[in-house]
Amino acid sequence: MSDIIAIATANLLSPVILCFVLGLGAALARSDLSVPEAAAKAMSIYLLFAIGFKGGTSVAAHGIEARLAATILAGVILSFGLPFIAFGLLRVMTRLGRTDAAAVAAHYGSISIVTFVAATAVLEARGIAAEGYMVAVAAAMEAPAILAALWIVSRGRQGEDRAAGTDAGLLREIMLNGSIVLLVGSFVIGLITGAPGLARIESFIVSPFQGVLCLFLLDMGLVAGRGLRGRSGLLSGGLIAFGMLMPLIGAAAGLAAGLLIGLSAGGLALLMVLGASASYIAVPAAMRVALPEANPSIYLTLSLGVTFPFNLTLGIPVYVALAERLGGV
Amino acid sequence: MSDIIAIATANLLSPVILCFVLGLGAALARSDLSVPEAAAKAMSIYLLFAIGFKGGTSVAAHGIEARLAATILAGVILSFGLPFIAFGLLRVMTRLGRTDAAAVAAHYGSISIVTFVAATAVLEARGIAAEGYMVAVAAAMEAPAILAALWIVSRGRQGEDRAAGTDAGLLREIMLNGSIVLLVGSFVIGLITGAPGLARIESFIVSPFQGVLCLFLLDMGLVAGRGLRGRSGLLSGGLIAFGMLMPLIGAAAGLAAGLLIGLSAGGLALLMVLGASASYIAVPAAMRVALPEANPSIYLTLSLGVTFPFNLTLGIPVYVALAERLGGV
Amino acid sequence: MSDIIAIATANLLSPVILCFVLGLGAALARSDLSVPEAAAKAMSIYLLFAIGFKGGTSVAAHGIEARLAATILAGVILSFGLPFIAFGLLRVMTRLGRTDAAAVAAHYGSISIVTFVAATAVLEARGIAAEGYMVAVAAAMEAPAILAALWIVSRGRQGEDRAAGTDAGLLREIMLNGSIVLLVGSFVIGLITGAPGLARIESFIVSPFQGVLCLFLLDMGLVAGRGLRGRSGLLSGGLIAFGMLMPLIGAAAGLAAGLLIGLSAGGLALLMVLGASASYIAVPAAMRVALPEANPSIYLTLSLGVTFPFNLTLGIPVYVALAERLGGV
Amino acid sequence: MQTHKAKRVEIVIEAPLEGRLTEALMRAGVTGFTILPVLGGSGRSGQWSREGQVGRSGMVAVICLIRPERLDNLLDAAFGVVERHIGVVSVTDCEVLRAERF
Amino acid sequence: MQTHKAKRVEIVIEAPLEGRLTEALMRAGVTGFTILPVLGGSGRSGQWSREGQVGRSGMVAVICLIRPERLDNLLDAAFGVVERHIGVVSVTDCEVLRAERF
Amino acid sequence: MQTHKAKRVEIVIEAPLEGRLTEALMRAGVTGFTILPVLGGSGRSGQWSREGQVGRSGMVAVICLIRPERLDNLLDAAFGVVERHIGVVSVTDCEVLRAERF
Ligand SMILES: Nc1ncnc2c1ncn2[C@@H]1O[C@H](COP(=O)(O)O)[C@@H](O)[C@H]1O
Ligand SMILES: Nc1ncnc2c1ncn2[C@@H]1O[C@H](COP(=O)(O)O)[C@@H](O)[C@H]1O
Ligand SMILES: Nc1ncnc2c1ncn2[C@@H]1O[C@H](COP(=O)(O)O)[C@@H](O)[C@H]1O
Ligand code: NA
Ligand code: NA
Ligand code: NA
Repeated sequence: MSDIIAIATANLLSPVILCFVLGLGAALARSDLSVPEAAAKAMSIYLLFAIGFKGGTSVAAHGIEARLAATILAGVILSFGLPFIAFGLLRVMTRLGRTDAAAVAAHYGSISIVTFVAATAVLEARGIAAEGYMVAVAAAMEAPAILAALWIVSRGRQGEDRAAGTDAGLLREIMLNGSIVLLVGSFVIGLITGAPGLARIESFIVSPFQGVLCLFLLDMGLVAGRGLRGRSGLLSGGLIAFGMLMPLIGAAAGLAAGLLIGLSAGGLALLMVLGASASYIAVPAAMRVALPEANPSIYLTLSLGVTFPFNLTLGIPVYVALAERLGGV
Repeated sequence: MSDIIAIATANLLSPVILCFVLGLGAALARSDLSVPEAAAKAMSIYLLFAIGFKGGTSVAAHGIEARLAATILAGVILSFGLPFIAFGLLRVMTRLGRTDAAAVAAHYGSISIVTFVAATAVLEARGIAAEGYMVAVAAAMEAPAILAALWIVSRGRQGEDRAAGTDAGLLREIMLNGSIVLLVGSFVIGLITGAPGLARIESFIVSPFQGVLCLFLLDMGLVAGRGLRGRSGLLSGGLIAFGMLMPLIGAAAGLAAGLLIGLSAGGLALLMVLGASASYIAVPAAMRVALPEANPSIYLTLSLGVTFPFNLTLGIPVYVALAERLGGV
Repeated sequence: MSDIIAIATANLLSPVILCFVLGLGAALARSDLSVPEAAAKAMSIYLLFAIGFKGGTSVAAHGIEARLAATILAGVILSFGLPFIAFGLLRVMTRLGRTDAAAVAAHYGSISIVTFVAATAVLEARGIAAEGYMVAVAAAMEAPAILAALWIVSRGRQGEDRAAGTDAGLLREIMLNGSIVLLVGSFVIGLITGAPGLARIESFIVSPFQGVLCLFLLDMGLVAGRGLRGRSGLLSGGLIAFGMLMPLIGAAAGLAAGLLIGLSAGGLALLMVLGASASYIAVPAAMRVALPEANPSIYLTLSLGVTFPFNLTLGIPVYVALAERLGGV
Repeated sequence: MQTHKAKRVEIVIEAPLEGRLTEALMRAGVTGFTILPVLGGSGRSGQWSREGQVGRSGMVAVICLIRPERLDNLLDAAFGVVERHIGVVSVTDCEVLRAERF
Repeated sequence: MQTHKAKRVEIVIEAPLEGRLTEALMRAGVTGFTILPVLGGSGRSGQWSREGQVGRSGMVAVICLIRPERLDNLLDAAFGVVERHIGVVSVTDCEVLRAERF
Repeated sequence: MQTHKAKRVEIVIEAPLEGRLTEALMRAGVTGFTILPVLGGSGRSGQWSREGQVGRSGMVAVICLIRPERLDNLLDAAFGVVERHIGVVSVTDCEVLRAERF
């Protein structure tokens, strides 16, 4: 317990989290503080490129293990499976209709790369190493959840509507989603160029990383706050409860899978984070195309306004502490 | 005298100032060189965050002194008082009407954070330390000048119009202005996280600082140049004279206050800079809302085209030299 | 030969090139990955400023040699002369009309600054120094090619149309083109501030340089790929052949000129790169104004989709290897 | 396809006023609007361009589709905000799909 | 100067749908369109603003000038895409130069 | 509320031509205009998108409200610039507030 509290306070008092809190507060107070959309997007490109590349170089250093495939497979299964649990819970805990519930469920099977990045920062701060290929796992977990949700919906639908879910271009869009491509691409680049490659761009992707993450989370806080300000009315008690319970279930599933595979403490923590985190970029866009009837305000507010802050502040420390206890070395 | 010249030349030949000159020249020559708005905004966010955070950590290191409160109070008084002097001068030196004069006056009570940042860079280059809480003072000085100006105008007005000045939302907008929130917020974050926090993001907010400032001032030069190109016609001799006299008065007031409080040489210089500098972001926006009849071209051109370059090139060296002579240690 | 292969492989496996390939692949695969326009422009400003400034400081260190003037003159002659060769080749190798051919020719006389930057990165990686004033040469080579092309077209035209070519504002626009101004300006700033100036912003313009170049080339790859995806149909075999032959001719011309002047190996390589590279920013914009009848898809696709990748992957290694053999020290 | 008569109101106004304008429109019973960015322009108060701006300045264009009978309310509301500021208001006849939305 | 009757169709639609809409328009024989960015707006599904967005969300405005006789095709095509999504469609009479382009 | 007849001219033109167009408009006695950014579009010269651009390329939309009697001057001026370039011009009838501004 004590170590959880230690990690939690260290985490809560880190510049990264405080920047998120600042953004959240500023938005709730209706300040006009805002980060230009282009700057936010540029920062996310930087973060994706940096963690992808670093992951690749670390795999290049330690060599590709058998566990890589196993972990990616586990990730895919988690991503496809968790939406069913989420959907069930939502039907029980909330009054959401089938379509809205399925749309929300998709978000929880998929992952939040920013939460993942924040977790790697915490691990670094505690000097815990993690398998470099976890970024590949993260990429692999983005899409399957969407298919699960579409499947859930189509089961409850008639002909012409079922068509909607399975839009020709959609699958390609999901798989070639910008963040997946960038993450996998930079991972491969890191894998190919290895240590010498890293040496050439280290002072760009390593040293400023934490600082960029601070400003990026400042913006995430602003966005989350604006969403909560406008739409918090939508969040019933049941939904909020779900938004904090589901991450714990996802983390538990990740923990179980990770222990089975025998991941290191760091890898274990990251797989828990991937299970626990909910998407708010790739999945919402896909949902607008595939399930337009689902109300975007519900899943965006829940994922960005409840689950993201929950994982960022309380979740990650818990996952890391558990992983340190139970994880291998 | 000699040291003033020494500082002035060192300052004028620094990359930072030369970048400003480059931008100014490019704009006056009608080059299509331009910095994307989003990039300029991102840089200003970076600069505000960096100086706020550094200020906070330095206060965390030296502890909160009694002088902090005194200096903030002095800042508020300067910000509220200077507009009255400016207004008087404008009515004497220029043909501006009551509203235009009041709008201009508001800009000179408030502050230019970029001028402040440039001054900290000069102090750094000379190895002069300053009180970390000066950034808090800067934040405190942004708003009061606006209220002073509105009060000046309302005194000369009839019923329905007086209402205009005191718009419901306006006060909140002024106090929660993005730059104030970011400056104060990052200051507090620096205060909380202290040295360990700084260590984590130092390579982001310290090392690249001067370079970012260069590109930011390049853009400031472009903006100032474009303004002058289009609107220099508006500037009567009296206005230009005011644009260079008022900063000296503001600096003198800052000097007096700083000596009373017993600030260090660095703090003294910065308080002079705050007194001398004129706003061109927060105040213009507020004036458009509160005093739409005031001609924006006048106050923008004067503040950005005359006073900003004046302080940047000649003012700062003078203020720093004087502060070094008269300031404590 | 062996060293060419060595350099080529080293180059092809560098993060910089792999990022370009990633972008190219992502665009061809119709991924929605994209770099915000503002971010791309900001990065190009950073790159121009950094190489200009570094060039200036290195000249400040080594002093201005007589060869500077000679090399700039050579650059101007190359830029003005190469379009005539290109135009002749195009009329022979392709079915392009007079106007389209002239427009394409202008691009090959002018230069691609990104190719230049990529080449400097390769030289750095191999520890080869180059004359700092080569950036000034690059700036000097941007415009003359445009005049050559307009002259070629006007010769084949009647009265009123000839007028079009020689638009009043156009010449000023070309000479005060943003990238020229920024390159020359930062070069001069570097020249003035020298080593102490560099020391102040080194950690901004030197250390992150390679990393920024990676992300910038990622975007270049995306843009080139999008262009190829939409318009590759326009490229006849003859055009593609021209797009790879012309760079070699330009490089040969640069080599000859460089040997005459007696440039160092590094300077020789860069002059070859300048001769070989084709513009895709300054010239296209000028062509839209001066030669609107010329089809932009042709010259953009050829310059950005064929010649740029060719130089980046194969050209630069060849030029560097030859320069190392034949260049002075 | 079935369309319905409506009015398209286009208001070009200073960015700092945007919030006040949209609030006024909502109070006037406007059911929706769309805000477009503006790069620059020219008018009695001179020419300006995004690039020449710092901070929250510049202008935005607010487009509002409404039922004809609601036009006067909207114009009164808009005018109340634009009146003392720079900016322009134009109204065009148009047809809309899905009238139930307006 | 010689002008020709035409229709100006303005479609405000969610960004993720942009590609599908333009493809549908082309299939319906539309010869051209222009896409404008949207900063924010308000409608039945509430108010939103660019700043409040992450990723590919937000909306765009698609403007389409066509010959009157082509209007119905276009509206059918557009409606097919917009139908199940949020967004609005408006049509205005206009005159165009260089009718041969449409 | 009192409105006045006017024309709304919308010109979509290549960004590098923007300056030349606005100058021509001013020479033609146009009292004001508004410039909107364009994300992309499609026409006879093919489809394009902001993202596919480098440098100063792309297009902008220039909107001009004028008194009906000034229309022909404006169109002549605009056509002089657009003529040899890609782009489209459309004109719509509209009503404006504060006619004294036009
Ligand atoms: N005749 C016009 N047509 C289109 N936009 C205009 C017109 N007049 C003014 N504007 C726009 O409204 C802004 C302010 O106009 P003004 O209040 O006349 O300075 C200008 O910057 C333009 O963006
Ligand atoms: N009456 C309207 N006038 C202009 N734009 C509208 C209107 N109603 C809706 N919109 C736009 O269409 C988007 C979606 O509208 P809705 O489907 O009603 O939520 C809004 O965010 C606005 O951008
Ligand atoms: N029918 C149209 N409706 C709306 N915009 C158009 C139309 N045709 C062309 N455009 C715009 O004008 C640009 C150039 O058109 P074009 O000259 O036909 O290639 C296109 O990229 C579009 O942005
Ligand atoms: Na998850
Ligand atoms: Na002041
Ligand atoms: Na060349």
